[in-house]
Amino acid sequence: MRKYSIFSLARNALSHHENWWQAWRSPEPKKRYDAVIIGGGGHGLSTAYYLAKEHGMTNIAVIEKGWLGGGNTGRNTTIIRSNYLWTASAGIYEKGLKLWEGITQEVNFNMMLSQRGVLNLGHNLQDMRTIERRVNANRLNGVDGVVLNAQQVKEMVPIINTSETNTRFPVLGSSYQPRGGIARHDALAWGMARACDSLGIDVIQQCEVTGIRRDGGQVTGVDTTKGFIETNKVGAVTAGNSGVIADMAGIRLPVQSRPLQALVSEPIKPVIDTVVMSGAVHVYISQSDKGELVIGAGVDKYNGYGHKGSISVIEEQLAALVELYPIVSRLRLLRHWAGCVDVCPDASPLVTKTPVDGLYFNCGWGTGGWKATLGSGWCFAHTMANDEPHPLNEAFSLKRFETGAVIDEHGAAGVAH
Amino acid sequence: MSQTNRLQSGGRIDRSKPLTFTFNGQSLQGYEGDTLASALLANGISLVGRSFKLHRPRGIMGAGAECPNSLVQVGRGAGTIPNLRATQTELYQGLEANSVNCWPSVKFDVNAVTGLFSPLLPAGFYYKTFKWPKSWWDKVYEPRIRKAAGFGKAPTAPDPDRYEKKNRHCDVLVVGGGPAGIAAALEAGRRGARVILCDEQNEFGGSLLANRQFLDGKPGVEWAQEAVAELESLEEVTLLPRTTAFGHYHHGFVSLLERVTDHVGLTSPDRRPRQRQWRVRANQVVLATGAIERPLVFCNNDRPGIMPASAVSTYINRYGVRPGQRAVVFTNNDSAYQTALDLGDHGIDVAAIVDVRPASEEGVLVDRARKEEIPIYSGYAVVDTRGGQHVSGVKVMRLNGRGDGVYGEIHHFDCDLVASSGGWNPVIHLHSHPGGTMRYDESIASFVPDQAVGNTYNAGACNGNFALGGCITEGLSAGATAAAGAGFGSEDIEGAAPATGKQKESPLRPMWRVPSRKPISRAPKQFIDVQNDQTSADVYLAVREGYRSIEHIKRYTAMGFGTDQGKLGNINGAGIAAEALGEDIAKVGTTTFRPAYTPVTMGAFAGRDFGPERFHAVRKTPMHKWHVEHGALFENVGDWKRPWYYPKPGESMREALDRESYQARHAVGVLDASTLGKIDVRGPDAAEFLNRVYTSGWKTMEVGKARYGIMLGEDGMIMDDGVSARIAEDHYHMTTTTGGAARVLGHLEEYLQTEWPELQVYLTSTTDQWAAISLAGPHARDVVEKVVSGIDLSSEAFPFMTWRDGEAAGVPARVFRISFSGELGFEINVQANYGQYVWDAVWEAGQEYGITPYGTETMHILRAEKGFIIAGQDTDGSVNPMDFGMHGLLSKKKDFIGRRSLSRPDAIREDREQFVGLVTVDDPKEIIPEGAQLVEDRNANEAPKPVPLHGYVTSSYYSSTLGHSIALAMVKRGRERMDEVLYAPQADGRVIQCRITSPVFYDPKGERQNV
Amino acid sequence: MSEAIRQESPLVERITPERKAASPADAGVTLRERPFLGCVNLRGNPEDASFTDAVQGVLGVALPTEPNTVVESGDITVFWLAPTEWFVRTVADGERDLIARLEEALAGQHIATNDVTGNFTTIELAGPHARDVLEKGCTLDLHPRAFAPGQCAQTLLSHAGILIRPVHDGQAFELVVRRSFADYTFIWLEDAAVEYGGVAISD
Amino acid sequence: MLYIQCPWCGWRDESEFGYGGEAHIERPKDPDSVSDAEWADYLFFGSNTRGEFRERWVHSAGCRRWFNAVRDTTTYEFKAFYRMGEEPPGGEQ
Repeated sequence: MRKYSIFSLARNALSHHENWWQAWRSPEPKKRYDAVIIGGGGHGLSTAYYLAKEHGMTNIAVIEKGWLGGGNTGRNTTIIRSNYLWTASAGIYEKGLKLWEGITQEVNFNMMLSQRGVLNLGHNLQDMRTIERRVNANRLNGVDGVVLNAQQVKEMVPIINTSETNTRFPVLGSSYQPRGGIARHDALAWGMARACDSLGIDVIQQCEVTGIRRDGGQVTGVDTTKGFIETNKVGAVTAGNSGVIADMAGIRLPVQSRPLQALVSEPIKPVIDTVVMSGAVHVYISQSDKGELVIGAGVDKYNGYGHKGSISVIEEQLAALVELYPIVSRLRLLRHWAGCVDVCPDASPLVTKTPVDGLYFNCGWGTGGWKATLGSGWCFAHTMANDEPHPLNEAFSLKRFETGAVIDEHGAAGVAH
Repeated sequence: MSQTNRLQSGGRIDRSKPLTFTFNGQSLQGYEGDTLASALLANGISLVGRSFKLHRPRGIMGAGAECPNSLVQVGRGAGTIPNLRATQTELYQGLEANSVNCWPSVKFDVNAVTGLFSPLLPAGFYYKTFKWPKSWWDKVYEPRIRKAAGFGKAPTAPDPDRYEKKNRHCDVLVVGGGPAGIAAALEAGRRGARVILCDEQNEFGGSLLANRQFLDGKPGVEWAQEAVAELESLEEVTLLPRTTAFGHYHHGFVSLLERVTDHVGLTSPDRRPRQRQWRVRANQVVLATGAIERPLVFCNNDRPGIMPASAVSTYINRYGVRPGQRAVVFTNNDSAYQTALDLGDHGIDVAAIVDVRPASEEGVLVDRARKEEIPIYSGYAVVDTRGGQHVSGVKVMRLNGRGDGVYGEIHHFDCDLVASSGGWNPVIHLHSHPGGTMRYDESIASFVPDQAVGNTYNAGACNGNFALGGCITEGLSAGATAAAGAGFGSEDIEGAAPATGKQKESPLRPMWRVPSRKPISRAPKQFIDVQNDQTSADVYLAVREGYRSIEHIKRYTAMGFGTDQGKLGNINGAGIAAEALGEDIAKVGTTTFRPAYTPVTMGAFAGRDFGPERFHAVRKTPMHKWHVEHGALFENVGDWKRPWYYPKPGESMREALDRESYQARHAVGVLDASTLGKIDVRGPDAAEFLNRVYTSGWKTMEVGKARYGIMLGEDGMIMDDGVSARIAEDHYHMTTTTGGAARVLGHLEEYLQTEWPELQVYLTSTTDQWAAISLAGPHARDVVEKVVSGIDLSSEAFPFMTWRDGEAAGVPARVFRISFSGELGFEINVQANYGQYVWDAVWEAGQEYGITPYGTETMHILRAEKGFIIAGQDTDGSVNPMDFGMHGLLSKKKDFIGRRSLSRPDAIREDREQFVGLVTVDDPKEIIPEGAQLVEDRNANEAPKPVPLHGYVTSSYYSSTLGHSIALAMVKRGRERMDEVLYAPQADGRVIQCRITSPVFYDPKGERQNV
Repeated sequence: MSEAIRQESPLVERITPERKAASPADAGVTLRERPFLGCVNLRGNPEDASFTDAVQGVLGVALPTEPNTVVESGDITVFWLAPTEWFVRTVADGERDLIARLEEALAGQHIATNDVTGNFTTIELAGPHARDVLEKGCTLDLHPRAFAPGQCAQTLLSHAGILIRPVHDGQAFELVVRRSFADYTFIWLEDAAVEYGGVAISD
Repeated sequence: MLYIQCPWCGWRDESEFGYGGEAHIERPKDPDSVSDAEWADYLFFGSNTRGEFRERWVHSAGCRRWFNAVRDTTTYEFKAFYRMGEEPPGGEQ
């Protein structure tokens, strides 16, 4: 891979940037691959990347029906953290965070990981009990975190309203994960695509999977709009559309596809230097490097693939925002949009084998997949390469819904992300 | 300097109403009817701000929503507003505006040096650098980038203004008050339909306000005014000027923002809201949103003084402003000739009309320009401009036949104004929001609506029809169709269209990027998005690097990410991308149109739904006032306000709790239990129904008795609990937790209606009907005896877990003998309007026994001493009844919701966490923090992670009754591990040693409640 | 019950003599509470004639079976709430007798009656801006063409559920509000009326 | 903001309704007779249709009745509303 650096910039500046090389090829699909990844989002690309890097599989294709990162990767609000309650969750999310911390250098593409810290606010006594419980579990699981009181929250977030009398649900405190933060969504898609390409992986856009072929219980290939591709390993990483892909393979998944909305304000000079999330007052906020306030909350209440939600959800988010940060009232919403996420009943993902040999699913991340992108790809790659889950994702199997060993993260997922 | 560029006459400004305002500290004058932009131009000010990335000089470019520049900070203090577009800011007396994104001043901006490094800052440069040294991104690079980024500043104090909402239904919503919109509103309004006509401008008329076209032989504006007068006379027509339809959602729902007082001052001068959000549910939607002129893209096309031709005409005709002294008009179509004529008619010298079309054209306007002897350069192009902080001249060369190169001698023209036109883009945002499709129309070289969603119709320029006559006819027909769709008349037009002069036009010559003498990458910058300094070279670079999807190009080059959302630049960008990709623009397409059409104040979304009284409902019990008067502090439980505890003056929380629980254990305490959910369950199958929704059996319980029950979700996890009483054979009174009431009723109705419709049961919520006064303590009976009549209160006649009807203080009452404290307990339920009256009577009667009110905190302590759980605190949605040793409550004789899940492997796993008690070992009085995790390793804090977790603390208190702290916890295999020691490592390094005990700390035999 | 026995409205802290006296002169909205009216929730099967006949016998008027309609007869007002549910309102202290007569007439049938007198209070909103105020928090189409006297609806007013109907020939609206939400609703209405000169309290 | 037709109360705003997910999933008559897998299938493994989807809504803020609807989950357009117990349009699938 030819390196990006200030020097390559300078060198190319001399030739008026006419000689920049392609970040990745645009190959036509081969007849056969050792593995096919369906979905060119962050999770799919990093799966392919780790298959090549960690498991030496390079005859791989990543197939994307649209453009790279065009799904939830390109629509999400980029919050990164690993402060989940259950040990199993802490394991996979913390793995993800650790990989985030090294990825910019590893793939020589600036992901703009900004570890500005993440606060999860508590607004009633039970919130605070839950926060104590989660932070204690985090510490003992090797995830950084502390509990802050209202005063400490105010010091960290001067624009927050911590009045006890002038709010409906006063801020009683919060959890704080210093290593949490945000990263640049497009950078992940493009950086990983470039890294995959440099490892010989075919990243194929504008190619939609139309069917999954099986010979009895074994996957034999995928039909696509660019023809049939033979392979014995298929990894589906298609977020909102997992159910559709599952139908093609004749299996069902415990996921429902829901619209998830977000919005940004006009760019303003910095007013908030960290990420603040609130479950009870149901909104979260951060500020992008461009100066936009990036705002979101939970999913819409109905199933939907339409990349559209209901405006009332945006209104509620902004009412909550004004409640918590009165100074935003006169700022202006620039743009709002929606993604389509697939939600598991226990708010935990599926990174799993399926009843079909050679067919694997990585989905159900609901509202919080972004932060886990690399950890998810790393575990999924291991699972596909060895036909065996890694201890870090063993718990996130389909089987858990049969045995009842679900991993209820509704508390930690909170307002999502 | 006083309005040197103001024309002597004309325009829709009121010269009799001068207004004073300041810009960057300089006091200036304008007139009512001005925008900040027109007033600045009238005062000869064209440099307004600096661009986002390179801090290049930015002037007033457009005349409305499309302007990517002219961003200013308006006002100061709590009312200040960042990033307002001067072209959309109506002038008012005392308006104070300042440039943004420049320091120390807009004229001399230090960051303009960025421009020198621009060769190092091509599209996406930040992905390629700032990576070394690693630690510098967070600490050095990013902080600087953030400081430089962003335009204006947020206020530093809460918003002084109010924002209101309005929900409105209508038969026909017409968006856009130009000729087409007015026609549509007339057609529908005359038929009696409920019509809303909204327009973002301060007055209706749209393009007619800014041009000189005639209708029915009179100026278009007059026609518009007469039409509006008629609309005003129609009772069911609502006219909303200064109102922007910013989002078109599903099923005819359209959001509008009405700017109620923005034109009179920074903040609302009176009790009116500053802005109002209209939430319109329209049966039919007519979109008449017009079109936006796109500029031509040529070298150094970003200098102040370079504008779309229509903006130039608007400033002349609508605002009576002379945008320059000497102009060059640069076009690929006929419409800009009108601008040349407008300039000429107002004595502004037009140095040249440069027309990229080779043949001398045949259009009416062209002929007139010829007659006016304006020099026309057909087949020529502007290849570069001169100037520092304002354009001072242009270079013009001859275009080759293909339009992809220039040749011949360079013609120099001095000018301080360049009016350019590359054609017109229909405003299809609102058509696209709900999923309307678009198609590329060769004849106008732009995208027009194709399939609309729902009952939506496009009319006029937004539909690709730019001729005035056609606009009005389309408007009338859209109005007729919409009215008919809503049940008002037929689809035939009833109103007559005004006469318009036919105008012969020649076709435009599509030109996305004007060639220059040098290759794109070496030529001076050709700006597509002037706000973000995004150029055609950036687009070519993106494509060169493999970013081939229009969305990739947009994101990699930041095209259209400005506060204008690319209204001027995006179609040009798509065209240039198509060129770079060697594909057809129709195939390349545009990026998605997303709400909001123009930025919307966030406060207007919030409306009034914030603050202690309105963010959520505040639910109060019948005795709320009494609690306040007696010093209660309150706890939020769901939307309820519940007394938390009642500190006496000078008393600490701990002291108050000790006192309250002591009185409850030794005398009598009184608790307001009114917030518990109550559901009346009645019908022949009531018992069967309870059998199915509770884990235990209910059929055998006799009338007059009550029982504790738990409800599971179908997943086998504990959902809620409560006491239910049998009122009659077919009749139960069910109670739920305070927070769970609504959820439980919903859950029960769901099963009743969807799974078991055959069951004859009626469920009715009676939560608010009953005031519940709960008495606990050895003297509880003494107090009840003094208040309640008609019930034999003896333990024999009225044993534990029964209920009786009687009277309390003369009020019909239902009295339960139940206890959540382990003490002798009675709960008096009366009709809520009598609640305070009976509470007073109880309070009176209890005085001699030292009756003491206690709140939720003491209630929690008392129940914890008894090991009673609180669903939602000791349970977390992942625990089943066996975890709590509630096997006795699991009926074997029948099915119930969740039962099947209890036999799944994980539910019967042996190492599940079980409910136990904990006491501290080292210091018996030390309280383990709730939420503490429990481990076996005393050195867990230091030990390598992860450390195996054995459980956690769900509830923890100091028990004054027992003289030591107590805690309830979930511990792996807990019940087998009595007396084992576990450790609770704290963040501050402390390690609390605890011993596992039974969760029942007090009166294990339960004798006290049975006396 | 003896005279001494005192009922208290959920608006006891809001509708006080002082507040009444302080009613703004130019108030665009007039509010009147009708507290303590006897209220009964009735459940039964409208397809069963023995039920509907018996109820009519007691109420003196046929149950409204058309969704979202109201019938009135003398002191009795009956609101349709759901296919098997009605809200019956009578005079203060009339509820117990009404329930007794209903229970007697319907003995042996699958029905339910509940005294909900304390569960709700009734508010009347009049004045030139009554509808404007309600439109701020209610998504129902309140236009007379769509919502005329004789109709009623259960819906939301901001965060509170309400039962609403036009009264006095559509000149005013009647809101039946749950007791625990009444205080919140009053505060909400007062706030919503600010731009119209506030709320005047009348008897 | 969806506009939803309650079979009893008529057209009302989305805010008055609760969502109940996929329709026509029947609770096993005798849960003991089904395997863990079948039970899991009933509990969690609903279909997640892209396109016309039969789903349940409840008019929570109105008449509190549950009912069914057919909605296209890509356009959100409602194709039909019908009461509990009524045949879905197009009959069984």
